[in-house]
Amino acid sequence: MQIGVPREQESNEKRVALVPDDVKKLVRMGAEVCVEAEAGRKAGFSDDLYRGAGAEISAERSKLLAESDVVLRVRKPPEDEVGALKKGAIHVSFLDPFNETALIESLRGSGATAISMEMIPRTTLAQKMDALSSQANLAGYVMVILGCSKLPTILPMMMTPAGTLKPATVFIIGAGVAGLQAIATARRLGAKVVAFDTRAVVAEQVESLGAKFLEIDLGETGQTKDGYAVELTPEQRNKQLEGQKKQIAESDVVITTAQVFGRKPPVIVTADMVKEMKPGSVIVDMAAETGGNVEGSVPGETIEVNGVTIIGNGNWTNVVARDASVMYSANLRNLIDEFWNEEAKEIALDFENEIVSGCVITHGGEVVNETIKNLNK
Amino acid sequence: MQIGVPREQESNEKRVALVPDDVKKLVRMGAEVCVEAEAGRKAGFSDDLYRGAGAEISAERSKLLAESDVVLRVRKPPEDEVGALKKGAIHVSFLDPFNETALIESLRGSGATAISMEMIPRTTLAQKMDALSSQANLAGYVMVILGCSKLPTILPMMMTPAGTLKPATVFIIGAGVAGLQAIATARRLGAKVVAFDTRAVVAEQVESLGAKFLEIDLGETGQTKDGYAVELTPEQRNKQLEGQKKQIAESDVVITTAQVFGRKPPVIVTADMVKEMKPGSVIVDMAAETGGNVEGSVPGETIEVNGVTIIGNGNWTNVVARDASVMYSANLRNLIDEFWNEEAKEIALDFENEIVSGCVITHGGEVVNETIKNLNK
Amino acid sequence: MEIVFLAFILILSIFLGFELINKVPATLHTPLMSGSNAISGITLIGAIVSAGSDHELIATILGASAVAFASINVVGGYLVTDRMLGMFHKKKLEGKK
Amino acid sequence: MEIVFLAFILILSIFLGFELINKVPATLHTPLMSGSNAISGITLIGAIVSAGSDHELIATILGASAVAFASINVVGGYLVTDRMLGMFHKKKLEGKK
Amino acid sequence: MNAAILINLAYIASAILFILGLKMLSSPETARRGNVVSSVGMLIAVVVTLLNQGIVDFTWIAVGVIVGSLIGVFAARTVAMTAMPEMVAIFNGFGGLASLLVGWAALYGTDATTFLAVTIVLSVLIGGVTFTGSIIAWGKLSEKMNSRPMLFTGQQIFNSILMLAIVACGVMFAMDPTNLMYLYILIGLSFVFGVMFVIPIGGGDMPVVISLLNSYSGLAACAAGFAINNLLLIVAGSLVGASGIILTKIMCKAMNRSLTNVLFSGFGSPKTGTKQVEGTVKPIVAEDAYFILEAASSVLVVPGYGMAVAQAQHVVKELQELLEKNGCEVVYGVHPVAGRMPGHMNVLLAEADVSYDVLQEMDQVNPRIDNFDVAIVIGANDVVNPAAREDEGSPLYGMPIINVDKSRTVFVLKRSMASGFAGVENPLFFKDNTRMLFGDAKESISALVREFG
Amino acid sequence: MNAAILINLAYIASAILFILGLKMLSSPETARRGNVVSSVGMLIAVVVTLLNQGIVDFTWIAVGVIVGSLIGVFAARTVAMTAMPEMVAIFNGFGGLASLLVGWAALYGTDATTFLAVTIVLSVLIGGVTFTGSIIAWGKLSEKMNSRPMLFTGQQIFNSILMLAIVACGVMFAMDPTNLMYLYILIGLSFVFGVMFVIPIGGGDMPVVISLLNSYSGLAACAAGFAINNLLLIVAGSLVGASGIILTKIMCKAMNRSLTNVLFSGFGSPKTGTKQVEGTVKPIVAEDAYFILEAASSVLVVPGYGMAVAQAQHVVKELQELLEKNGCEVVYGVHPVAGRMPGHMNVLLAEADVSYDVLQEMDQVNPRIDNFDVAIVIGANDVVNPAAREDEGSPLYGMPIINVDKSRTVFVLKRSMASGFAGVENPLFFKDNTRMLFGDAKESISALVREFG
Ligand SMILES: NC(=O)c1ccc[n+]([C@@H]2O[C@H](COP(=O)([O-])OP(=O)(O)OC[C@H]3O[C@@H](n4cnc5c(N)ncnc54)[C@H](OP(=O)(O)O)[C@@H]3O)[C@@H](O)[C@H]2O)c1
Ligand SMILES: NC(=O)c1ccc[n+]([C@@H]2O[C@H](COP(=O)([O-])OP(=O)(O)OC[C@H]3O[C@@H](n4cnc5c(N)ncnc54)[C@H](OP(=O)(O)O)[C@@H]3O)[C@@H](O)[C@H]2O)c1
Ligand SMILES: NC(=O)c1ccc[n+]([C@@H]2O[C@H](COP(=O)([O-])OP(=O)(O)OC[C@H]3O[C@@H](n4cnc5c(N)ncnc54)[C@H](O)[C@@H]3O)[C@@H](O)[C@H]2O)c1
Ligand SMILES: NC(=O)c1ccc[n+]([C@@H]2O[C@H](COP(=O)([O-])OP(=O)(O)OC[C@H]3O[C@@H](n4cnc5c(N)ncnc54)[C@H](O)[C@@H]3O)[C@@H](O)[C@H]2O)c1
Repeated sequence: MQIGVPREQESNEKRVALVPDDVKKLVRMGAEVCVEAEAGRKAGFSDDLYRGAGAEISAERSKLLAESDVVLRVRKPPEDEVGALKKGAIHVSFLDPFNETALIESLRGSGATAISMEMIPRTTLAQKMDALSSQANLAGYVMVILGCSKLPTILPMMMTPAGTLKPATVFIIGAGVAGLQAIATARRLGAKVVAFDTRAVVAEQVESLGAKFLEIDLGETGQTKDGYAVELTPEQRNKQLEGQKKQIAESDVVITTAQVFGRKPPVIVTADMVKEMKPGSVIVDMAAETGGNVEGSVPGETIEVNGVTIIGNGNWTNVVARDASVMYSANLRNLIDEFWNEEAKEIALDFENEIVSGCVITHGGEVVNETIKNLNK
Repeated sequence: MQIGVPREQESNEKRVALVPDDVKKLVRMGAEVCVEAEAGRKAGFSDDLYRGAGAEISAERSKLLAESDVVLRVRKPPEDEVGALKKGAIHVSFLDPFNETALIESLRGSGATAISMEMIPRTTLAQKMDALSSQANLAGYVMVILGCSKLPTILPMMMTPAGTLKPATVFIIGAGVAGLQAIATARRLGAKVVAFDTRAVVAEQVESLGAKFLEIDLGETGQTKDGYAVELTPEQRNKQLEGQKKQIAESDVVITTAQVFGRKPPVIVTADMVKEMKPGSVIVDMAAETGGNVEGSVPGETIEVNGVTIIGNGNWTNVVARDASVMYSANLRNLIDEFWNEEAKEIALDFENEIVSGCVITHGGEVVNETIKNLNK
Repeated sequence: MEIVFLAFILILSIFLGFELINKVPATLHTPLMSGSNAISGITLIGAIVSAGSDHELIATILGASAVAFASINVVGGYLVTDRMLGMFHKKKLEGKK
Repeated sequence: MEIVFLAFILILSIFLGFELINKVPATLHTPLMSGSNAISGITLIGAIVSAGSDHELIATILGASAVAFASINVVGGYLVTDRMLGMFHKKKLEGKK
Repeated sequence: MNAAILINLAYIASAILFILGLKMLSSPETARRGNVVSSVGMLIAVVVTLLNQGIVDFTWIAVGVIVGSLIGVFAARTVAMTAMPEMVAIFNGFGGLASLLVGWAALYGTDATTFLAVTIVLSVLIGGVTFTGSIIAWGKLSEKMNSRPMLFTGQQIFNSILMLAIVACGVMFAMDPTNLMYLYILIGLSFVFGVMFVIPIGGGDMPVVISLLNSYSGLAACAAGFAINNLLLIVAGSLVGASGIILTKIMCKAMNRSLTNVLFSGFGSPKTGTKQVEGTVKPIVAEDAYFILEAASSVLVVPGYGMAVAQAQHVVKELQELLEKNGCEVVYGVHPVAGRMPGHMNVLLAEADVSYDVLQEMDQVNPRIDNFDVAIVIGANDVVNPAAREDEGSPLYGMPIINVDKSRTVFVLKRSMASGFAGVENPLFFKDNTRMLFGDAKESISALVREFG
Repeated sequence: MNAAILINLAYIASAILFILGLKMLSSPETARRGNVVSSVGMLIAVVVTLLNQGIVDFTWIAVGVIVGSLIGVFAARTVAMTAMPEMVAIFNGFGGLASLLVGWAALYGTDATTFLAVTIVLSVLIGGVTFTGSIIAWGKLSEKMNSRPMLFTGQQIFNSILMLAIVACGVMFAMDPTNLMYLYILIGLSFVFGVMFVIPIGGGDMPVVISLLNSYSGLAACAAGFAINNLLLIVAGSLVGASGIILTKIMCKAMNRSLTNVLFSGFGSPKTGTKQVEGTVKPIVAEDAYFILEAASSVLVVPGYGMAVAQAQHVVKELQELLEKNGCEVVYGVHPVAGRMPGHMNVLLAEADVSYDVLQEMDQVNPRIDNFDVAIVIGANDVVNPAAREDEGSPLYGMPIINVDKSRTVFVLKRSMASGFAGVENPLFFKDNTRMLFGDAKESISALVREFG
């Protein structure tokens, strides 16, 4: 069975779907791995490393796509490459299935088995395949590093002969995986960290990292069985905005990571609030590229508004492309490993399995995923 | 007595010599403070803030220079402005007196009392005025933040469902004030930190921050009474290079802060060593602008050599311009405070005082500083 | 032989006394002092015997006053100790989260 | 009355015994056991009296064998304990930095 | 009378020395001196005893002392370091035997009152049990005998009859102390009883048994003291008796066993082989946990989300250092999903400055897990849930876990029996080798730290 | 005789209850129950004593008990919470007086042997001292008297003569117990001695004195026990005597004083007013330091470079938490130049997760420095060097320092007397209120932490 790894096409994508270490493991399991030339260069993995790990290097992208039984990528496939897939191939990547209706449709049409890495269920068992977590985790780290490289002050407190520098206050909105890692990183650097999330269970987690949880009484807020947040009512949203106002004005760095699974991220920092902030403050909007948590943030750019820097770069994990690739690749390898048939040396998806039924979107010309099916209705 | 604060002229200089808080204190002591318009803008201090603190804002630079009894700056004065000083004025700034022979000469000629902030003695008593320390300290922090924003991996160790990410190794050469703060910051972020310095006393200090000291037997190395390093013999230098080789090759980030007071910084990372480093590694050369500790570093720029990023930006403290200004300003205020004559409400320098004799370079048309005088012979 | 017995008993009691008190928190210093002070009122039983026996009158008088004084010590001592500890107890309970 | 004295002494000794041993590190378990075992050989002095007194022969024989056995216990016990502790001491010294 | 008083005053001095000696013996710095102090006490006692006016003939004494001392010196000098515990056992047995003989000999020379007879019965009985019990213990330890628990059918009935017989003989003798018949039978029965007492106990538990027998031999000496009316015997004997019991308790704790369990577990045990059934939850307090940790030579720490909630990382580090100073190896086993975000444990442990060298991944610790004396699970739950390995129905089934249940002893530090993130019951808590240290993890560990005094 | 034995067996029971009661009294959880246990012991003792066959007339007993109890109940019930210590003092005095009376009464009824006479002398003497001593202590505490140390010229000579006289009277009476004259004089002298003993001691030290007198009253009861041949008095009295001494020692430690210093410091003190001279270095061990910290209600921690070298930040945090749990306020005073780089202390304290709220700058702590019970200087030296304030010749002169020398007690934790970065001798180490806790800072603090058991 051949596993193919095409080079990512987006110019700002440095990651690669499979790293040499995992190539080695897959080859040992009995797979053939074919990697497009230069696929790993930007992440710091040369073709030689892949060759050394037992992969074949192919310069012909279309051949690679046409011959592989399994195709592994980071980003969703360009629509024009869907047709190039081998019949019945398994295609694994991020897909954004809630929004990419057209893409899903063409994948369905092509007869490929499309696995969406976003849709891996959030169970303890599936955690090793959960790429959303692994990438969000790194993003949390990166956002803090970028944020504090733009700040005109330092994060930690310092009592020095030339006076005492107060610790910077970092306010993190949304304490999911990315938010928690951001909390941890900012705390490591000595900042005073305050965090908020709509899910009440998170308060304990925030405190378990030594940070303070901002209490805002929103009334009943929900959480899906996968641990995702439920969208707020307009009333609750107003309460939240009101409750955060003061904290945002007092903060030196605000990092927003709020997401509602399957929907556009909520706007939680308004232009008014930005205006209230001290000049020199920094806002990092994790969601800038998918709609933005911050009013006025520009996708892909770092801008200044009234002296406040708003970082909307997106693409966070590409800053630490090597580690991000290592983790994504491990997620994919764990996925393959989990469903590997040792006899046949191939992937055998068991559609009874909760993980499979969760993450496979199309199969055999049908949209098989319940959530996505219902979405289209 | 009027204290004047002209706006810094260099385009990449964001700091300001006096911040509003200290203006307030000086005014309370009985001084008049005059600040050039926009002087603090880049550091985040508006003219209004200065006004509120009791300063006069002046748009006419030449008038300000001509009327002030004391002029405070960050950078050395442009030679053409030396003549504009009031007769007998005290001029306080960094001066780089070891290299700026011409500037010193014109300062001497102008009859001004020129104080060089580099020359504040390193005694416990004078520490509050020691701007070299206060700025180096911030530079140490900044270098780590910049270094790790360029690194394709994260600094801390992470044991995650998608595998274990090893901690990055940070090697810090030169553990003076900047080096120690760099150690502390890198350690905070969870890196494995190794440090080296030619002064043996430093080993304990490195370990007091929880980092490892690289033992290289250089034989006898010295230290001046101010705690500065003495230049190595060529033989010792070779030993050092030899001893660091392996550590540099193994490190993900190398930060060099080695200085020898009054001389060109030693080259301690050679082009060969750079070649041995893993692609993706990062080197931060603190001294790039004054000669460089790293062979191939370009002053003021971040370049890539064989996949290794070499950061030679310089101007480190400008990244955290606000805090840097606050500290520099506190140093200056402490200096003024120390020699303030409460009756006359003016500065009264006592040339018997060790601090004064250390930091005053020219006075009454003479070069009075012993070190600098001897230099010229 | 009796003296030997007595000596043994004395020595053993003293050692036991030394061993019994180990590390007492500051808040307990006064109650412990007061409580053991009450125990030292044990002299009461000696006083009772003196006061009740048919020796000279003076012995009886001495005994009777001894009984009175010792009773003050014993009764007052135990009660005061209990009051102190009651107070302490309440404070402790409040102090606990 | 003697029984009273004896009872007091017994009770006090037992309490004292309980109080004496507090928290013993694992390495000391065996030496402490061995050392207190040697003390229990105190029965030797009873044996000496039996062996030396002029009662029936059988008493003397019993006494003499008791002396022998008790001596083994006492002499052997103290020596073995000392050896163990010596060892331990050395190890500790090495262990310390 | 004057001499008698003098002797007794000297006895007081030796009693004091014994007390001091015992106290010093229980602390590492003073132990060796303590032994010397107590031996000086013994010397004084022996020497002044020779002044006893009842003593008319020193020959036998000399013979006994010389023979005994020679044997003692020889044995103590030549015994291999490793054979010391059994040597102590046999010494102890001789002590018991001596008390038996002294008690017996007390019969001659005075009129036997009931009181005397009772004391004689006690010293003979305890002495006899100590003697043969110690011999068996010695045999098991030195592997002259099979060290496994020895059981036979009817054992319990036999023992009951034996005890009845002993009581009967004792009573008969006490009522008629002139009838030596009962005494002889009693001696025989006590020997048998000593044997029966020790054979059902396994070799590994022998140290505890020896300690207990040591306590008995003290009591035997005490009884003999009553018999011959010697105060020092009473005092020293009961000191040893009482302190021996405490020591036995401490040793039991260090083995994570109760004394009853040690003494009688042999009886009820032929149940091995049946399938693991749900056990019971066994809580433990910090003090007892300390005794086990203090005796451990390798410890695995498995942190989980609860450590983070309790912010216990700093005290954990402190505990690590104390254990290491105590000569114990400490390793952290970090499960990849422990905590609530990737790398959660790393953040905390780095904050507490735990060296990266002692952090190990699941795959590194699992292969050697059965070599850890103790696994301390600090607020982890799902990541150590053996249901993931054993129970196909469990939602966790198939997830690799850290198999702490396979280490010798497991401490689980959590506040309640509540389940973890996955909401799954944890059979680990019910395993035989698991002890639950309930309470906030930070409090629990601080308490442990403070036990290391 | 049978009754006597029964009574004595009951006495044994009450002795056991006293022992248990005392043990329970020394731990917070059990203290209250302990007091009840010991009072039950007392009740048993009193009740069985009434069975004594020597007792022929209960009237006087009843009168005494009723009068005494009423007074006791009344006093104990009405006393203000704040006046309890002096109440204890006065109770204690009555106990001593009772022992004196019992001893005296023992003279009648039997033939006075020398032994009896000696015991009478002791009980009268100790009882008398306890009595008047306690009265004075009560007077000082309740401020019925001037609470300052009272001194007069010739005091020491007077006391010496007094003691000689007491010894002489005692000897005379022991030689001729029929001559009551000497007894009366002795009683008078012991009263005087009690007064002389306490007046030179200041009111602040009274608790220690009361504790000591309490121990004495135990000894008086013990002596009375010898006099009237009552075992329970001997046992209970000596228990109280011994445990009282330990308690006194503990209380002295908590005040950072030695007992001698408490008792006799009044004598040598009129030196106040002369200029501060170099004192001596006073080392302290962790155990003693614990007693002081345990009793402190506000503590200032001043970290320096040595804390960094020792990497003691984590244990410092742990100590902070223990102190706080003990109801003590803890503040960190961070000097701007402490350590070897700007913000050195911040890095470490943040690592140990010390909250920013408890970090204070030099200028914040100095104004309130004399309100700190204890300042713990952890490996700092130059930044707390009072020479910077006092000694114009010092290279540090003029640098603002943290004035720890002005707090009540200072602990300096360092390894030696070595100087710091500036190479300057530190007079702080020689100040009266300074104690040096030598050793690696981490070890020292760990030891302190472990003392909090
Ligand atoms: N690593 C990740 O990225 C991530 C993200 C999200 C979810 N998860 C999930 O989280 C779980 C992690 O496993 P885990 O073993 O670390 O945690 P866990 O299974 O959630 O168990 C934590 C245990 O700690 C105890 N605890 C809580 N507070 C405590 C305190 N103050 N003192 C003592 N004990 C305390 C709780 O029991 P008591 O209440 O009885 O004290 C609880 O059973 C896995 O199921 C994983 O899938 C992981
Ligand atoms: N803050 C800065 O930026 C900076 C930079 C450079 C220099 N300095 C200078 O450094 C000094 C700082 O003052 P400081 O009070 O913090 O330090 P210090 O005056 O240097 O005193 C440190 C003390 O810590 C003790 N020590 C060292 N290791 C120890 C250990 N393991 N355990 C216990 N004690 C230990 C040493 O005494 P023993 O040897 O007896 O243990 C020493 O006296 C000032 O003079 C300052 O000017 C500061
Ligand atoms: N079972 C597992 O092993 C596992 C694995 C990974 C994550 N999880 C859990 O899943 C949960 C979600 O993780 P995620 O990071 O992917 O979530 P996410 O990226 O969907 O959202 C990020 C965070 O934003 C929050 N949020 C939404 N609306 C908000 C608003 N208006 N204001 C503030 N915050 C808002 C959400 O509550 C969430 O915490 C986490 O709690 C995590 O613990 C579980
Ligand atoms: N007394 C005070 O209060 C005070 C104040 C500030 C600094 N100091 C001391 O002064 C000393 C110097 O501080 P600095 O940071 O300004 O020094 P610096 O900037 O002159 O030099 C930086 C470091 O580079 C090191 N170095 C020189 N040549 C080297 C080589 N070939 N290889 C490796 N390292 C080399 C030096 O030893 C020094 O530690 C420090 O030890 C500091 O503690 C004292």
